[in-house]
Amino acid sequence: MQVLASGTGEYKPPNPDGMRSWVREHKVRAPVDKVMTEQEAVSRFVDDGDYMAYDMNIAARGPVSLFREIIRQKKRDLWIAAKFSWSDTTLLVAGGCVNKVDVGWMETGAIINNALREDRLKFIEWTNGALSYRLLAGALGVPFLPMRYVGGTDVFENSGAKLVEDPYTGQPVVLVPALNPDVGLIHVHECDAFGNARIYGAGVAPREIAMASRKLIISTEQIISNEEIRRSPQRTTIPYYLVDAVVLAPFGGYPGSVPGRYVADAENVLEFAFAQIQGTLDQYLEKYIFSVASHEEMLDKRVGAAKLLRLSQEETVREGYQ
Amino acid sequence: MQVLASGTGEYKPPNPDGMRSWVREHKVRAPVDKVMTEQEAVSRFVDDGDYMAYDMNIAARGPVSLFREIIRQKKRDLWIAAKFSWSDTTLLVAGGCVNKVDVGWMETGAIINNALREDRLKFIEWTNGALSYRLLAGALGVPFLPMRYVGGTDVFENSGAKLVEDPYTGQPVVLVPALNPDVGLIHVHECDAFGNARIYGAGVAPREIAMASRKLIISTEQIISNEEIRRSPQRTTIPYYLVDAVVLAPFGGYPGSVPGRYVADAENVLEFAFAQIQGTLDQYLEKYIFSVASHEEMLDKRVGAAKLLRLSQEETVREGYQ
Amino acid sequence: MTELTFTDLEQNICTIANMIEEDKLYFVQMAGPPLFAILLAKRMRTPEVGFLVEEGAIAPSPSFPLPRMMLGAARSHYRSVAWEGMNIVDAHAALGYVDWGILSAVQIDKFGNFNSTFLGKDYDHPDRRFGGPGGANEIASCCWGTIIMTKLEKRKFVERVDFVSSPGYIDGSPGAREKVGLPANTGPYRVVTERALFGFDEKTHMMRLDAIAPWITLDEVLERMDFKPLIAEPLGVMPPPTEEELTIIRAEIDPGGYTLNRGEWLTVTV
Amino acid sequence: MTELTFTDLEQNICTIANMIEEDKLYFVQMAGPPLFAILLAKRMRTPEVGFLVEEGAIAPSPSFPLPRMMLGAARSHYRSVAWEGMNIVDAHAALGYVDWGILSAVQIDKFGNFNSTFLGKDYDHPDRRFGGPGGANEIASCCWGTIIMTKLEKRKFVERVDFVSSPGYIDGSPGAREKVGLPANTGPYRVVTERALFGFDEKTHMMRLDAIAPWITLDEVLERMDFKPLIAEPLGVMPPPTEEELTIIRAEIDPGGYTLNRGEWLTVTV
Repeated sequence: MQVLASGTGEYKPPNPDGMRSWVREHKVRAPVDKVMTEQEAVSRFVDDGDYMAYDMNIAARGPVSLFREIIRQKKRDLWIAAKFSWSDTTLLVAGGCVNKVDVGWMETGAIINNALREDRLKFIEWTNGALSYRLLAGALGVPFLPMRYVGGTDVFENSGAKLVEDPYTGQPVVLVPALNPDVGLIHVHECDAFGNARIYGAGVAPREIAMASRKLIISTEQIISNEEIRRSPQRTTIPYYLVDAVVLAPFGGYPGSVPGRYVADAENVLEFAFAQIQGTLDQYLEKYIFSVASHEEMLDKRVGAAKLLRLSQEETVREGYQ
Repeated sequence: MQVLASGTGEYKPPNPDGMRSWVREHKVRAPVDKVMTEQEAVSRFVDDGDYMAYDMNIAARGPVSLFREIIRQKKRDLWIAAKFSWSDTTLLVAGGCVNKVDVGWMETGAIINNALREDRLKFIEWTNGALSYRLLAGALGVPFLPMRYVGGTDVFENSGAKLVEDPYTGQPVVLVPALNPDVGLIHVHECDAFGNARIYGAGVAPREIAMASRKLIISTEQIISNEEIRRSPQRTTIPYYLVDAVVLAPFGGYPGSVPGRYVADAENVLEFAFAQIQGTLDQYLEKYIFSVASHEEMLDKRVGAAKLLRLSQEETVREGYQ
Repeated sequence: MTELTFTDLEQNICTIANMIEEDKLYFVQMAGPPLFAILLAKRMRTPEVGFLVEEGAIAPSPSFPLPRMMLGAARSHYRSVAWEGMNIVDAHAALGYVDWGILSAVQIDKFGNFNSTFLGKDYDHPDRRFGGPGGANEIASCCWGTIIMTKLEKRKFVERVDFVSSPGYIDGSPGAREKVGLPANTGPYRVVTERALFGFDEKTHMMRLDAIAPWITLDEVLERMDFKPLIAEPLGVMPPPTEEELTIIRAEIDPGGYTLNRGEWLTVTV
Repeated sequence: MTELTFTDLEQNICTIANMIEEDKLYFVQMAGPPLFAILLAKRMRTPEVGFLVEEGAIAPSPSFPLPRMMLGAARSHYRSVAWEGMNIVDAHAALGYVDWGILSAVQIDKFGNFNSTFLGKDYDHPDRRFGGPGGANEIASCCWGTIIMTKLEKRKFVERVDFVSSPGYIDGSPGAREKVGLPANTGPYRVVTERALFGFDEKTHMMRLDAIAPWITLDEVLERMDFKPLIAEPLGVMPPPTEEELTIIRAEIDPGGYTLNRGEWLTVTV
């Protein structure tokens, strides 16, 4: 099983036994109440320099209230997996939190381009699928997985992929290294106090992130009872022992949608976009993050009940999201 | 990435591109009505010499009406994946259909022991998890997967596993070859005519089998409309294009249970067990398989409405199975 | 003879919509023209056609009007047959279930390798950074064929792309894709632009001009390319959008004006 | 002094039940004594303890009475926190989430390697074929430690098992498990029998007799073994089941008599 070629990109070296030791020492296997404020969750479980992954994006079911808290707490030097991201990458870069990005896809603009130009940002090119697949490797507890894409491109050269001779077929096959983020963030529709969580609708890789991450923060639209979870185990996406913190965050996906609950606030999305174009993103950050102490205060003072009700009412598609 | 050791067991060589060609040529990507009798499904999609995998077992949600049809049609020389099997392996061996078994676990007795003694049966030792994991490799369309078990045992020596040096960590890691069965059988709670299928409850590897198998027969307790499927996409386990045949088979898991629908018929299970002990399994096969033309006739003439009603009523656990 | 006004994206949407076959399975880039192409086909000719999107919706029947933020929205995933995740739908493609991928590209070379990462200078300090490979790499690798839409411009049809985000026929040599681990017998199928339609030569894997719009000359097409493609004989004619198609796009599929508000306006007489 | 009658399996169930800790996660072989051990613990001391079973039920709260065909039954998976599949729960073990596996074995050697495949002659033509490794191999490989139950008999405690279905400490040498790809710092923790309880020496990985039943002598234990284990000093006493434990097993957990109808009856005075 010869290595035929190797990409030259930087990657967090896979370390399945290291992950195991970490899990053994840090993860609570008893079902205990993990409900805490976003302030406490981010303060305890997001560290400067962490590799961070999250499911979905600022458009839909992203953990956006946690992004804002991360910016509020001035976390620094995060390395993120921007798989299927949107302007969330820009938001986190504008907030000064991120200096390295594994790129799948992101919305780009002045903030990203300037940060690259000024060497405040380092990119490593992957793909949405490759990052999700690296998280699958991390979730399976193995050091790498073979795959059928990435080969033959500059993505391969730029990344941590390898081309090897498959010992079974003798044919070339690409390997990618497992990704075990230091911290994972997932916004869910419902969970109980222990962290048993339900996600409705399609999603990029919530199970993979939940299993692969060393630390896991769940933010949730709603907290339900453990009994309700146990009455319908089919609906559970994430079991409790994977979870370190549960943050109650109704409208936690704002300004994005949470399918089946509320639609995205296009006004806010445009406000963000224009602020970037006009170079006034600092004012946006001040308004929605630094000038308010919490997600709740932001909803109350910056968004307002009338808009929240409208966003809920405009989500006319409810079927299937239960 | 050096191969440090290789097992010596026979395995179906992984061939991802062969699987792809087969899918391209044979799988219908349009949503078409695939409902047919068990007679037609088995006749068209189970061939002598096929490698066959199925989800669950004769105790719970196994495709048992399809097993009986396979025996009735005197299919021969099947190679099966007995992962998490029960007396289903014995049933298929007694029926003369199977001559090779990848063993995870099975109930054993005179039939199995005699067949081994008389060289009518060849075993290759794996584990439940390793077979499920090989199916995962097959489902991902890759030739192999690395894993953290099987090493250090006679299972490794007896199987098609390999020990290689991981090119990422430099540490030894076991690889297992992908398993793409020629035919997969899955019994489900509900599906539509196109094959969009719902399974409720825990299960060994239904998604993996559905994706990994070249031909796929679904038997179902109930056929529902495509609209009902589309109203609740969250509940779908298997999408239509993976499916070749849909067989309506209420009580298709009999004598096993289908969780949430009916309990197992312990009487029949004991009848089977005693028949094996007494060497009268031929009579059992005659009674439940050869002397009746179909699953429906067996239910009607050999089991009877009163018992079927009782088995349904005794399944008092319904919550979660919907 | 009537005058027709449309954008380059509308032309591409209509061209691709007319390629859609009901008995094939598609993998479609979400939230833009590739999605609109299959939605137009579903609306007009192939109501039952199934498609996948990267974030895991299988065979959705999107509910109009789509929201401005359509990515991952409930209306975009409406009445799917299943909601899965990215690794599952990517695996369906890896297994050979997906006939065609529909994608857009920033820049493409004569072997169909394409760029959605950056233009100008180098990777770490580009002139302009784009979104990245997204899901296009896996789609372009694992679907049996890909239909790539872009605009016919000299800086887009280049001898060598600034970055190969997604694979075409690599260097065009026989088995080039297989040698780097990609599935056998796959590759780009069509490159669709507002002015010209391209295929690829089966042997050399060179891009081949198959058809041009009725309102442009061959020379004008070639002037808009940095390399010279093969030219099919006879050279076909690429029909412009129909009134009906444009009405459906503008009134039903994209009333928010995503395609109308972007791109180049073309007015032609047909 | 009262007389107590129980089977070897009941003794094992009680011994293991008393090892269960509420803040640990367990992987339990379904449909037999390993399951009954954790159910007894849940019923008596550790109601919230979570366990996984191979077919994918996570932290179930089985509903009594369990049906005779308990494998995969709705009552066995009652009120789980999640219903997944085998690869998911196996991955949870591979990731290090599972502290202890509870298993049963047909035959075991002095390094804790064990057999559930066959006895006598060779693999292709055994004297007696058993069920196979099942899920025990992955559990014994990936949980941090395993608790293995069996019966104390000379043909079961052997120098060399007929077939290594699941790994112990391999040849006992340092790093032997790591060298064959198994997760670091894992291995058998206890071997539980009706007459004696064993652990393993941390350095040599040799099986060590830790405790014996109060109604048997050391010599009687050693006579029932084909190899000589290390012997702990002081040698502990393994308590027999209590009346309460036996009542709960017989009246609630296994009224169908799975454990009562099998195994060796022991009558002792305590």
